[in-house]
Amino acid sequence: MTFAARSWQAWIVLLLTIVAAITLPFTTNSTGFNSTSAVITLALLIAAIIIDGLRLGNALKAVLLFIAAHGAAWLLISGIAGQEGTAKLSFYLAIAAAWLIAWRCVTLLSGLRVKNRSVDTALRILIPAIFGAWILIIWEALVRGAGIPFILLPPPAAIGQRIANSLPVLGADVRQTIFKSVFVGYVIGCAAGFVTAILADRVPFLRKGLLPIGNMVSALPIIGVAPIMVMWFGFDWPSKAAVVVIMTFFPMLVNTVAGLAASSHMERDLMRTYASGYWQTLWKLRLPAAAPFIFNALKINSTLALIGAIVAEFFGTPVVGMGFRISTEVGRMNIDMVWAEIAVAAVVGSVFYGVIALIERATTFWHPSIRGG
Amino acid sequence: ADPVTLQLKWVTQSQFAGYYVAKEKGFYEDEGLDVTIKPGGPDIAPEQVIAGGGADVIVDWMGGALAARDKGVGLVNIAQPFKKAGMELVCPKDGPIKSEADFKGHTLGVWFFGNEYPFYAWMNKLGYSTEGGADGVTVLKQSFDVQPLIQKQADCISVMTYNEYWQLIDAGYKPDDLIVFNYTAMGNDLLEDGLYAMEDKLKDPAFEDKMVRFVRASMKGWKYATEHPDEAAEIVVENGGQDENHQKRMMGEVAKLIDNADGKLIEAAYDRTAKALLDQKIITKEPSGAWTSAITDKAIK
Amino acid sequence: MNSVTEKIVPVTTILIAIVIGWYALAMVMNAPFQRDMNRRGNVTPSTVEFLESTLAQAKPIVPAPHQVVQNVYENTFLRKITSNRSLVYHAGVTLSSTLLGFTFGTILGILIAVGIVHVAALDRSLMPWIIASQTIPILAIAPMIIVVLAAVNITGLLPKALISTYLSFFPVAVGMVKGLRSPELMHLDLMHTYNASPSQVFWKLRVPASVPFLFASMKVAIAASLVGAIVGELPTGAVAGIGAKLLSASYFSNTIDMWAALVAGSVVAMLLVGLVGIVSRLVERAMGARPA
Amino acid sequence: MNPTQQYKRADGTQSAVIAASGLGLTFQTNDGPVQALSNVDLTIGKGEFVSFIGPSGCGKTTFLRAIADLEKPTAGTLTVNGMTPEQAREARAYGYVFQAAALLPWRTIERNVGLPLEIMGNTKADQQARIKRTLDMVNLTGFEKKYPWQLSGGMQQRASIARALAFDADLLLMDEPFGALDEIVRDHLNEQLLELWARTNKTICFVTHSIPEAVYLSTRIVVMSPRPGRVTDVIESTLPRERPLDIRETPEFLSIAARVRDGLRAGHSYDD
Amino acid sequence: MNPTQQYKRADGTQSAVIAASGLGLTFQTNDGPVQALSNVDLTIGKGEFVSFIGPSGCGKTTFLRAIADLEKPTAGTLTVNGMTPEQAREARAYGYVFQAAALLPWRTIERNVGLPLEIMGNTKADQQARIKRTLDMVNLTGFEKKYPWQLSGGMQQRASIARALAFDADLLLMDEPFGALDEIVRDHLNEQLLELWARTNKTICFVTHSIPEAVYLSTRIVVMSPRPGRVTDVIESTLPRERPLDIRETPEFLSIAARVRDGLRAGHSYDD
Ligand SMILES: Nc1ncnc2c1ncn2[C@@H]1O[C@H](COP(=O)(O)OP(=O)(O)OP(=O)(O)O)[C@@H](O)[C@H]1O
Ligand SMILES: Nc1ncnc2c1ncn2[C@@H]1O[C@H](COP(=O)(O)OP(=O)(O)OP(=O)(O)O)[C@@H](O)[C@H]1O
Ligand SMILES: Cc1ncc(C[n+]2csc(CCO)c2C)c(N)n1
Ligand SMILES: [Mg+2]
Ligand SMILES: [Mg+2]
Repeated sequence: MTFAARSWQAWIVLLLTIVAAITLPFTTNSTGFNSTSAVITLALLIAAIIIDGLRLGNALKAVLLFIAAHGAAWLLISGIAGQEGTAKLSFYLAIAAAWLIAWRCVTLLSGLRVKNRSVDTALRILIPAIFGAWILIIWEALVRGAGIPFILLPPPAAIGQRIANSLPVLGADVRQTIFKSVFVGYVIGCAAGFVTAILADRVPFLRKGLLPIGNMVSALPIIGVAPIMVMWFGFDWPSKAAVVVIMTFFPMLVNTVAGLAASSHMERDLMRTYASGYWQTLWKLRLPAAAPFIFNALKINSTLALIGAIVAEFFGTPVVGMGFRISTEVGRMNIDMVWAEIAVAAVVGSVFYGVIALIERATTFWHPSIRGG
Repeated sequence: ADPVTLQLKWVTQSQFAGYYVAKEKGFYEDEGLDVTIKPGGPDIAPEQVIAGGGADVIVDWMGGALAARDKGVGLVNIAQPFKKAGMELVCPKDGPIKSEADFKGHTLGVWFFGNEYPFYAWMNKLGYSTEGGADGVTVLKQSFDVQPLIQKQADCISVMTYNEYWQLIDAGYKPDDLIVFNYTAMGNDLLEDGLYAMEDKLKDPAFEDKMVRFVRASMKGWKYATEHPDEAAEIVVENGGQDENHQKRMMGEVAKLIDNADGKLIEAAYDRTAKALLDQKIITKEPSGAWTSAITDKAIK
Repeated sequence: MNSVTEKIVPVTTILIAIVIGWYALAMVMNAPFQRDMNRRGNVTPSTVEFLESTLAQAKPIVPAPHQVVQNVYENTFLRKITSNRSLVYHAGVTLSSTLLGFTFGTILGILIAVGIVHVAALDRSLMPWIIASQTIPILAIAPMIIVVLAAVNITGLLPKALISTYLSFFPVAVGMVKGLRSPELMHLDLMHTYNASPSQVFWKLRVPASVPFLFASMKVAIAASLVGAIVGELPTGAVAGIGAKLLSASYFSNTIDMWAALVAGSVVAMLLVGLVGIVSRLVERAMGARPA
Repeated sequence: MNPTQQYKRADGTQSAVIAASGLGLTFQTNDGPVQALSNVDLTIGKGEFVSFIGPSGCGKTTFLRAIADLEKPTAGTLTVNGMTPEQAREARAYGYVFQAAALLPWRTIERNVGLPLEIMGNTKADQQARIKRTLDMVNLTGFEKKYPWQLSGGMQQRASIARALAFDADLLLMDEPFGALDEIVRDHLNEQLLELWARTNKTICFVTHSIPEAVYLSTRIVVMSPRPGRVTDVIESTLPRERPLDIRETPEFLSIAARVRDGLRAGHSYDD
Repeated sequence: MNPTQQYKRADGTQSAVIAASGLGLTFQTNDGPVQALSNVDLTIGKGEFVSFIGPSGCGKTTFLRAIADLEKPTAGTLTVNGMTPEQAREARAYGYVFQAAALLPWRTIERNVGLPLEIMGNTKADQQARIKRTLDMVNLTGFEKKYPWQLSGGMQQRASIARALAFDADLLLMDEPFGALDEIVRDHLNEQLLELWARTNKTICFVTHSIPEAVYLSTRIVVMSPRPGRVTDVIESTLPRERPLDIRETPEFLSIAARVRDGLRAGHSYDD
């Protein structure tokens, strides 16, 4: 309950800000104290005081800290734009202080308990968003501050700009890689894994023979088959889809088989007492019970499929596709384009994952892991 | 000895025999240099490596080097061991393509990763769209091997005279079975393997001197390699090159591109390369200071 | 004893079926090229000769099983371990970066999980990004990681191990979050009634409860690690390792070598996963788990 | 003492619903064989209410499961309605209530109760009618649309009883159905069960740990003993069929309860 | 009727171990607030054995958990040994026995029993001595090295009681500790618990669903009723402290049991 125990961030922010103020200026070619650096240090100092010194509501505190942290970061980064590589110790200390303030802000937000559902949802999104924003801010600050060569690592702002300027190309690549290779491969791979699992379940001989092999194969470095698939299925999307099929097949097989065993003995005995047939038991008991496992495979596969398709494009493609673009633009030194594709891949992958997670929530609402929240 | 790190553009093979020979034969040592050779690979961009400080000097194709220069990496060509380009497009005789006029509506295999510029420059000159369709050509990003031709996935593929061409021969094609479009022979060649260093580092006389010694020893290595191709190939294999026979054959072909091993850049070829890149908007402005003869001049003295 | 034979019969039957299917596939897939060859060479073999020759090509599209087996045998048992052509050598290289990356990944994953379980702010902000991180195509950034690390003079084993780390921390983090949260409420209440400190709860309750989860995720993680090591070898100049072998074989369309490298990778994968399985069984036995 | 021979109905016309003779059932486990049932002779006639009582592990559940064709006896003979247990199961001769409710969490209460009807192919209208009737019988009207986890343990158990009643089998096998309930609810359900039994003339086999419950409900009480699982005593109830709750304080009730307790204690060892 | 005022010990010297007045506890749930305890007044003196009985959901567990500082009351005051529940917990004032055994599966029986001692920092030698003594007390000597799954349910429950006894707290909170056991084992453990209580003069709060158990064990029986959870009746036992098992067939016992049953029935609604 004591002042110090409540948050260690306040003290460090204070310390960092003071040292930053002493070691001003922020960059080698600006002079000592000026209005911008005054605003920044002041904002940081005030934030440090807000963190613990004032008795404010946590929500209000969080808002103030949010403004202070991001305002300071914005001023710092826009101050260094155009004079990359000139940052001094003071600059990094100030960024670190701003980051700690943001951290404290996130901690406060995480502690908020709100009844209103939509506010709660907003918080649920805001908290990770701040975290993600700070990954980008620190990246931007380091790259600009240290003047890291553009072709080694471009700053996020440049990547964002590239995304905005290249929407048609990115769109075409997404169409080729996601809507053709990934989608087709994912559907076929998951369906094949599922059907095989049912087959293996129905025919015990198959199960005994196939599962150990399936377990083994699912651990293999499957990307190794990408060049082989290009050899077999040609350079257009079918070969990429084939890689995706292979990558997604085994997780689905193994998970579905595990899921089919997930119903309890008692439940299966219950069905037996009704003299229920194989398919009735499958449909009414074992598949619903297997649903959480099947969704697990669908989620794993959503990220695997994307990676598989992109990797496969490294081994021969028509001149469109995310993997093609990544490998080609590295050669052309358009590293910002590479990162733009990576960002798109990450966003698409996360959305893909998120959609499946939402469907899972809706259909396996009864499972304790979801009921429990 | 002064340490020098050389980043190659591709995996260890006779394409880089001169450097391996110079190292193994002690030519570098004689110049007071301790040279580390880093092999490249399909995803290694030497320009990135040197920009990050991972190498002092790189072997690169001029297209890639000028593109990097355009992006703010001050690469300067300090020597040009390969006078001619080794790239060509080959088509099977029994296929649909007999001459440049037949390209329309067909699929052509090309390497990317900075190796596509000569091809696009050529198509540009021919006036063919590369977006596919009946009036243009369909471009296929070719894998590292000659499968696309064997599998008939492409009507023509890119090969290097010293490498993939022989893989086709190994696969049962006879030279008569193939129609060859050689970029050098067509006058469409862009400069291939050259040595590049960073502009700002070259301003340091000590570094410049190091590069002079490096180029001198390297060219001595190339000279030795072209004169003793079998021995050179063996050295390459010892350093990780695959398949001795293949390397020997490659050495023989590479020797034809080296010419007289003085490492001097031919200005006309440079101008042609720069213009082609500019035409395709791969670079945004006319490059200046992208090459220097200072090093080779001193090296040859 | 009985259960072993009960498994072996179906497994071998299916393996035999796979091999037969493989031979058939090899014949079908290799036939067109063989026909072209014959046409160009003006030979007209009998059907049997033709089929035989489809299984004996130097660079077939689908190598026949015996070609792969022979290659693996030669490059495993007939070469010096230090030789560049020895699969054992390449497997060893890959194995070392796999193990290093796996160790890092496991430690990192555990640390992240501990953070998520104990720090509310991390719990609510980290997870989406961890998932997003895994949707990034690793092969795309692997070369850049290698180059950037080389720029600061980190070369050799470590960059490859870091890529393995990147792939393997995820399953461990996810599994351990589940595991550290697996103690029942009643057990947590029990510790509360003893007024146990957070570290006592952690060591005496959360850690032991998470052990089965840890091993389950380590099995996934070590396989992911291997993939990472192989991917990491591709852009290092294809010098050594199973990935390098795979790549350099693919430059020259040496399909048989490629398949042999794949087989080597599979064997390493099985050994690693098997090893984790054995360790997990030993540990769980030592912790008094009921034998299955 | 041989319960089968000993047992003789007064009217003599009774046909045997369950007839076990020399019944044995041995499980093969890693630690060697476990004799869960040994030499059980028992005949249960139509309309009887038979309780099984005995210490943990004496084979009560195993015996019920053998009747339900969920375990295969390894010795002796067992018939259900004159058929083998398998035939009886396929003829849907019985309803089974497990110790745990075993409701499917993804189905609402009414769809859980309707599950056997769906499987047996009843018409939709008939399903609706039966679901309504049985849910009413166990006092769960109004909870049709709820999911199992939204109900208390006792309500879940009642839903599982409703499910077993829904298809109106003549034989009910109930394995500690009221174990998880508090005494008052238990009393209430005991009354209801007795009432149902009296009205429908079903045959009921009922496993319990509670002596008063066994005495209150049954026409006969089978006392079992473990290692190996066997029948040690069969006690005929002298109580009338009509049983108000306070019959449990009568001396007659207490004397039967004492007999059961003695029988139990005889076969009991404390370290279990 | 106010149980606190009503209750007055004969000797008058008794200090209160637990004192609740106006105690309320409301859970905030998605479906709105649930009043688990409302206006509970109760004082429990040193050396008492108090049973809590009532239908499911009436707040018995919640009351015990509030005493143990596992839930925070939302109204009224509650003291344990004159301290707040939190201070009492930090002073390790009580041992808690959960309904399920809650043994840690990766620890042997002796290490499970030793767990609180480890946490409280007793010396190794002292731990050994206490483990030996308490395991002996619950008749589990010889099973020290076994893991929980190698023991029957009853034995596990006894181990969990041993664990709560190991550190010799003066107050024992027991939440349906014998719910999962069969009648014979239960009788046996009831006897043993009474014997322990008589010997050590501990204060015991005991939740049960069984009326005979409550009557047999307690000096006082608190009857509770749900929605909202509250105390409806407090019944003082007139039975002597010395209680052989067959005291349960005496008229005095039966009359107390009947009183408890009436109290229970009054507050009972059947739909739970
Ligand atoms: N599937 C099985 N495999 C091996 N042994 C079993 C199996 N099922 C039961 N047993 C054993 O058979 C014996 C009888 O078990 P059963 O479940 O019939 O006892 P019960 O009388 O129902 O006991 P409880 O009152 O605890 O339910 C026990 O010793 C038990 O361990
Ligand atoms: N953590 C909780 N959150 C919300 N409601 C709760 C919680 N714990 C208990 N309740 C509610 O509080 C009421 C009292 O619960 P409690 O567990 O104390 O009952 P009980 O008397 O112990 O019942 P039982 O005999 O079934 O164990 C119930 O209505 C229950 O649903
Ligand atoms: C990704 C990628 N694909 C192809 C080439 C083409 N290439 C240029 S030089 C060379 C070696 C000579 O055979 C080869 C194959 C490349 N550099 N990178
Ligand atoms: Mg049982
Ligand atoms: Mg309770």
